[in-house]
Amino acid sequence: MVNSWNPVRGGWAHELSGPTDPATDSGWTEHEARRGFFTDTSICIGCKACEVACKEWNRNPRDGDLELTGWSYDNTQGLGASTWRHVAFIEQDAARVEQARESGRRLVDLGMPRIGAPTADAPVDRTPPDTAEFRWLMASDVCKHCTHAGCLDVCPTGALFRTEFGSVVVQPDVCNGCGTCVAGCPFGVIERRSDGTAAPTTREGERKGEQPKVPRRGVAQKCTLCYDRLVDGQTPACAKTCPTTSIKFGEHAELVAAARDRVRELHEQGMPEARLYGANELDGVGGTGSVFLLLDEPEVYGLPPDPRVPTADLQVMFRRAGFAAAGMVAAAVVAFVGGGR
Amino acid sequence: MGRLSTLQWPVVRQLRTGDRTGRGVAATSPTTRDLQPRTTTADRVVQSVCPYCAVGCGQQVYVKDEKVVQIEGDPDSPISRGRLCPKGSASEQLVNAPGRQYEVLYRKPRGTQWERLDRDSAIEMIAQRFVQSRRNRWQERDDEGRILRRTMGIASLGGATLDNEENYLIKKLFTAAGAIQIENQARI
Amino acid sequence: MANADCIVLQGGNMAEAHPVGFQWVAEAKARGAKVIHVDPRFTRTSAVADKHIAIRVGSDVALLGALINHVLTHDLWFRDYVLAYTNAARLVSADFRDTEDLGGLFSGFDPETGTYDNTTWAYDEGSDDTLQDPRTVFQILKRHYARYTPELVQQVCGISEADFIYLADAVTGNSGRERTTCWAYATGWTQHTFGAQFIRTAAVLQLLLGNVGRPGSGIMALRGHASIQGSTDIPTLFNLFPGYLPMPVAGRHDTLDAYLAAVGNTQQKGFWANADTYFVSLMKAYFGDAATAENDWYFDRLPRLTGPHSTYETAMAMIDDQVEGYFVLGQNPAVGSANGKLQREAMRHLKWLVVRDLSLIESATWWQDSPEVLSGEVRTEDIETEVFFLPAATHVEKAGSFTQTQRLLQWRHQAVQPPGECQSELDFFLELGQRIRSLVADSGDERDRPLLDMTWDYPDDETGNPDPQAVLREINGYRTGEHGQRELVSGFGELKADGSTSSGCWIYAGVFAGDENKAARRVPGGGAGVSQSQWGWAWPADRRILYNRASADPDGKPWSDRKKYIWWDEEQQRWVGDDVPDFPVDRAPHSRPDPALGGPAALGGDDPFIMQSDGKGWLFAPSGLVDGPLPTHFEPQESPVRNLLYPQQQSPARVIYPREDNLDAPSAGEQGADVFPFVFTTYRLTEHHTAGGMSRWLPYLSELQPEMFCEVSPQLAAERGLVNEGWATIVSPRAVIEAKVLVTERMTPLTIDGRTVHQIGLPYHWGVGNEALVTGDAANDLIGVTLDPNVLIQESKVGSCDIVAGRRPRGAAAEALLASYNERAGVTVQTDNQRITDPPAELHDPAPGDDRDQEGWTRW
Amino acid sequence: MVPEVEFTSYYGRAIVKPPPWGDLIASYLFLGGVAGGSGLLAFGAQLTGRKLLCRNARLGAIAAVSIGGAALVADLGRPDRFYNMLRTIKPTSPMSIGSWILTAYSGGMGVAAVSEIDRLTRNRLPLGPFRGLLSFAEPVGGAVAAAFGPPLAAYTAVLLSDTANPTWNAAHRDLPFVFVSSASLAASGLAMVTTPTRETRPARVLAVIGVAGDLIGTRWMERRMDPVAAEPLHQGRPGTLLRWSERLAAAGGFGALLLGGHRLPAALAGIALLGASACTRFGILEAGINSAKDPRYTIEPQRRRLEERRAAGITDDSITTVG
Repeated sequence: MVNSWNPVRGGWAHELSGPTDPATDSGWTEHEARRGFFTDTSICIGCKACEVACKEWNRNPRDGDLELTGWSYDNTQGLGASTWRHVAFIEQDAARVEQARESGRRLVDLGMPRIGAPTADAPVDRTPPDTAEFRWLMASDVCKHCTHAGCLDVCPTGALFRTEFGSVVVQPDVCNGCGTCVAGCPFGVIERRSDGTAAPTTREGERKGEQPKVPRRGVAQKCTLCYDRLVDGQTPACAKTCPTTSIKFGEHAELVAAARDRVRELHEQGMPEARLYGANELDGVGGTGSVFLLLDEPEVYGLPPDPRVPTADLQVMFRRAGFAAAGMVAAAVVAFVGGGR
Repeated sequence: MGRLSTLQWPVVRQLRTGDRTGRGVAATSPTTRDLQPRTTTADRVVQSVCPYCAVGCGQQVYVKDEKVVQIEGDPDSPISRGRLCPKGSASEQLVNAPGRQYEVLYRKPRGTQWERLDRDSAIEMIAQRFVQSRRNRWQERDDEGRILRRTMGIASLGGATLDNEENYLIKKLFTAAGAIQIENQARI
Repeated sequence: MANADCIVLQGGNMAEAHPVGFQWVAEAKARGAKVIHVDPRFTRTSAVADKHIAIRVGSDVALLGALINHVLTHDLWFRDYVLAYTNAARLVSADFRDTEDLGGLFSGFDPETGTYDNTTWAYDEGSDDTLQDPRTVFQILKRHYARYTPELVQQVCGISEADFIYLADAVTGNSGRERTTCWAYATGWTQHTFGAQFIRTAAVLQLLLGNVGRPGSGIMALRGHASIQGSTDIPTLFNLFPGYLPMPVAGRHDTLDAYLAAVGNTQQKGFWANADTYFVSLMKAYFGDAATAENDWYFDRLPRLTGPHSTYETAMAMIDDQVEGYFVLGQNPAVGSANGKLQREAMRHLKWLVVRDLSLIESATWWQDSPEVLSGEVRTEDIETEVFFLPAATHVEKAGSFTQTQRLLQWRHQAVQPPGECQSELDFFLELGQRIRSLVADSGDERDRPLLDMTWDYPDDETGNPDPQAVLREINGYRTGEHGQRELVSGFGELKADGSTSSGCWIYAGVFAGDENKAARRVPGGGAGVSQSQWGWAWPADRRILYNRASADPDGKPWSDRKKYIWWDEEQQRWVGDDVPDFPVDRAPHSRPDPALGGPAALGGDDPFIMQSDGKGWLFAPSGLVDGPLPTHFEPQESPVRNLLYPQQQSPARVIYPREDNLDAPSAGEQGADVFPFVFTTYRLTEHHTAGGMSRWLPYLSELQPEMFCEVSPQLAAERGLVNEGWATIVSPRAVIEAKVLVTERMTPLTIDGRTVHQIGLPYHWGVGNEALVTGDAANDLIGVTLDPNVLIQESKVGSCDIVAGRRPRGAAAEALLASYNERAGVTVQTDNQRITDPPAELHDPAPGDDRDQEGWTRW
Repeated sequence: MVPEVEFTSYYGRAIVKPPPWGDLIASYLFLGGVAGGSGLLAFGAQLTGRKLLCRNARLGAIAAVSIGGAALVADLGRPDRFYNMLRTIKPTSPMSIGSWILTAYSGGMGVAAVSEIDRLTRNRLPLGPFRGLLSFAEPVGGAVAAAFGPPLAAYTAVLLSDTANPTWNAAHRDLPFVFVSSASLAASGLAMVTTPTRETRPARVLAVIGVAGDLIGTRWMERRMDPVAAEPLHQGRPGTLLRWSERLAAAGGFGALLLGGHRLPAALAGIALLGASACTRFGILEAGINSAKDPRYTIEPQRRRLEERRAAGITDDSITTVG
């Protein structure tokens, strides 16, 4: 059941899927180089400074109900309306580590494309490394700022827009909280903010540990790639604070090149499990603005293994809807014309 | 709302700009177009040092209308190069913490509740108790007649989160008072 | 650290406790340095290290001792460095007896007082550069560690031989002329009954490998509070004056001469010989004109110590109603100090308590909501203590300097005014001092003289707050200029003992040289130089690496090009390089001044350790440590394992407090040891700060680690029916607490001496109360008070406990549970508090030729 | 419930998020369908002179679209900003297109309905000079509503499918047919309830066609979906709802076909049809919500299609790459 994968080119098809320059597609005739993140999870120390710095800058409310989740050191669980950076913690035994390595070797064997300068002469050293008895993966997740962003495409109000930096941003003053974007995101990033999780801790007769009033309640919220900092040439808060440079910010093209170098380096160090996520412009979302270096399959980190922007099939859907509507008219005609009195 | 003229209606902007699908330029709101970071609009930036651990990361404190609006790492610091850990990153919240206490409180002996006390009275009361307890527990000499010249009536704990200048004054005052029982986190 | 070729992180969890400092480790690793983490737990540091080696908590001396033995027996030590810069060749008194001879004791131990007389540890005249004489430090060292073998490490620490060899190869392979290895530790080493010896063991190893005073070398202490270094330099500590001058002790320092002779006699080498100038200048700073030559610079009026007056002694004195008033300044002893129950009981005995903090911490509210009040053990209405809570200013609401972990002073500028009634400690204590002075102004009481004599006149700055720079100037010190005017001194070399200079802390002299606040220097990146010296100011004299003379060989040339740092420039006849030389700048490499000169003038051209009395690095410490000249493996106060090396179980000189409110679990071999079969260790998380005063009130940090938990291995979980996310009750002889459970393979059961030892991890950030955003039982309640005799730090890194599934009982039932445990274990105040474990096997001096094995105590 | 299958996830946490849509949106889907179908019926009646059917369909339509629109606004996070729905015309956003469709439809139907009400109240509506205009506008309004009725019924299918929701998206080819069928049978059902049988024969025919389309369309849709993604349609409350939808549709369809000439049975059949449509909308909406709560529905179909492409030699389009 293979999908009709490569959409027909031409017209505005490139604006729905496949390689493109998203800022140009959105009417930015002159625009900045596309910016993004490269999150190298192999050097993440799981300190969560990114989570805090993000909340500080964006004044996002505290999340969750202040209970231990039992998910290793992860107590924020995932990206959402108020948590725009999230650090995942995964504990793996030797068997899982070997599986991850095996899946990495398989990727190499598949002859995955190496876009860019061919380095075919330097074969990857794939001498089997010592399998660690145990490892603890940490990875800071964030909005992918897709080349083809489902959330942005389906937004009816124009609250979500493509910036001159190629990023995808919600305008909280415009959004009316319809929630369509939540369903539109293949990565489960964007969410409508409710006040449920930001409730103050109250005690008899007094309010303690109260938070500032929940800002931007009822509207969709997600990472803005710190658009409000970018316009003044500043670095996003998470990347600026990251102690080990696991989160890198910069021009997308340069980051992707650096990411490829890093994977090569790790392979040479005997870590075949290293792989990139989002660096392929031919993938289902046209590549992502936020690129990740992972050490296992994406779903291990809570990332979809083969995301596809829903609007890639928009033409099919509208066509089918058109047929259906026409069928409805036809049925009505039959009912009245053929029905007699 | 003056700019809500028909020409600014995004549908019209979709036609006027190249943004046919309304996903970029045409969709921006006036607020978005005027966006400026509060690090830029701050009245001043003050260089500081993170108050948590002993690495001593540099901080930049952004002040607007005499309120701290943002604290970030200081990229100039050769120690931290602009980076902060989660605690350092939360420094602004430490300063503007929802549970922070701004008033002097007093609990009298056997009291079940806090009471308000103005600061001057509180310090005067503490000074009186200091003097009294110092005398009550004064030790001039030990059993063998050696000079002690100290009081065992007053103790202090703390200092590792304080400034050198503050620790200096505390130690000086306590030494002059003969109060030797003074300790801090270095030993905990 | 970034220059190291191999970094061993041991007794610390750098990535979690110092994430931003860890960037330098990450950078070194990216450049190819090997990073090894030795720790009981697999932590976030282990996750990004090249290798994690799980070790039984508290057994580090055995591991490091075995590395020393490995280096010595395989001839891997750095001969040129060791010969030139250490005391390896010195002869030690013929009367010296090693722990090998006395079953775990050194010569000079008095079982009655639990202290050593160190006269037999002293040097003899002479030295042997061939290192063959059995009385040389080198040979003593060899003998001392001969039984510290890889097999022993496996038995004691639970580290496999393969892992030991990996570590040994990594360290020795990255030491020598071309390469350096760096060690970093934190409270995993200090919080033990012989914690100072943990650090000493690493120092001995690093000296043998030539890893001191050179780029990418050394032993780095990673400290936990913004100015914990500063609060030791300018101490809020009972036993020290600023600049590590000791407080006078009755009986030992009854006269100024006796005091100065003890601190540093003018005959010895190095900078301590000038202690008189430091002390007199301090007294001039404290008491101004009232300190005169006639009154011995005020020495006679200073208070005297009569023993340890540490925070734990003080708490016990409070329980005995000896202490009336207590200031708690930015600390939270109700949660953060060992044996929390004892701490809270102590506060209940106070007449008055002043808590200065940002929010209503547990140490301020215990009379309302402490575990004892909640359980009904005590009633709020019965507590007599008067409590003052005064809101403090945050770091941005006051100016001042912090001294960070590498001795760097950094100035904080004030950003805003303190809100409401908040005020800085400077403001508060200045005002308190003024009020105290006016209360006693007319008393005519001689005892009040020092309060009135001290200089206490500080101007306000432009913000209307007391000017901290005025205080820093006083700390820096003044001299009397040519025309009688006061001038700031530019370094401690200018200090004099004749009363013409003052300095509030001699090691900080120079921070305000030329009326420039050098702590406030902020040239981006610290300037162009390698030492980044244009950022802040490092004591002493702005040196960034201590003892950096050792970065050059005895001839003054760099050991290698790669590790070049400070070297002798023949043309200029000066030490030059990337840092301020930590050495007399014009002392030629081979100069041999007359030792009789004393002080810095007596330092030879190859005496890099300028603060030591002989200018050398000490492999063997003839003085300075009260519990032995050589680090020796002992078991912690409480341990389910016997000491496999010596009959002596615990460090004999540890400070013990046999009290009903400070009971210990029976150690291995004693009746009832199986009642508390597990080892627990306590630690911090990245997301919180110590006792939580600065983190549990913050929503952004609280949500990241919202609840108290314990970490257990899947094996222990299975054994005790613990489930992930469920509850567990943990019992020690001091307390019973509850915590959520994290079952994780990061905790590994270790095989020690043929049996499984389970370790339980407990973060200690939470406390019981109503005010914080997140609360929970305090791990510190489980910990007993037993101290290291050198530094009086408690052993909070290790203890014995039991763990069972489910929540703890409430109210009186909790006390009953505790009592039943202690009864079953037969715990008494004597448990673990015997000085000598096995008197017949220790104490007596075996005649030469005795077969030790027949003594029956070499157990392995 | 979901059988245990070997797959990896992050502590069982879902990957995609369900939209914050509940019963209000399901009601809108249902009412929008009723309105869309009624627009057609009213226009047919308008053209064929079935005055009662025309009036009742128009009034039913305006009621449905008003309540549905209100539900839509009430479900917004910021209802005060509902007007921003007309801020842009975004061809990529079914919600945007749908908003314009809804607006156009409501305008047309509004005019037509006002005329009906004015007639019912014997010209008592305060229309003033506009009453004259209304006689011209009424037929045009009816035509406009009819033109936008089918799109109104169909676009909601695209709205659901054009998402990353595993179940809705997997149904993207065929859901429009199910929705227009459901709309047709529901509108017909309403007419059978409100209107005497003498004028409802076209409605009954349309109902039968709608039922056929609904039953066949649903089965066809499920057959073309990824089997895992289709699972939520059969499980739990949505499974029950959709089973009842089938039963009610069949019953209503037979009722319309066999007993549609009798007032009471026809009305009962109409109620069954309305119920069937409501069950369809609530069931499909809820099934999709459920599919977003379990990572399995996201991961397994994606893994499968990725492996299939790789097996087919297509290796250049994966989001995971080695360089």
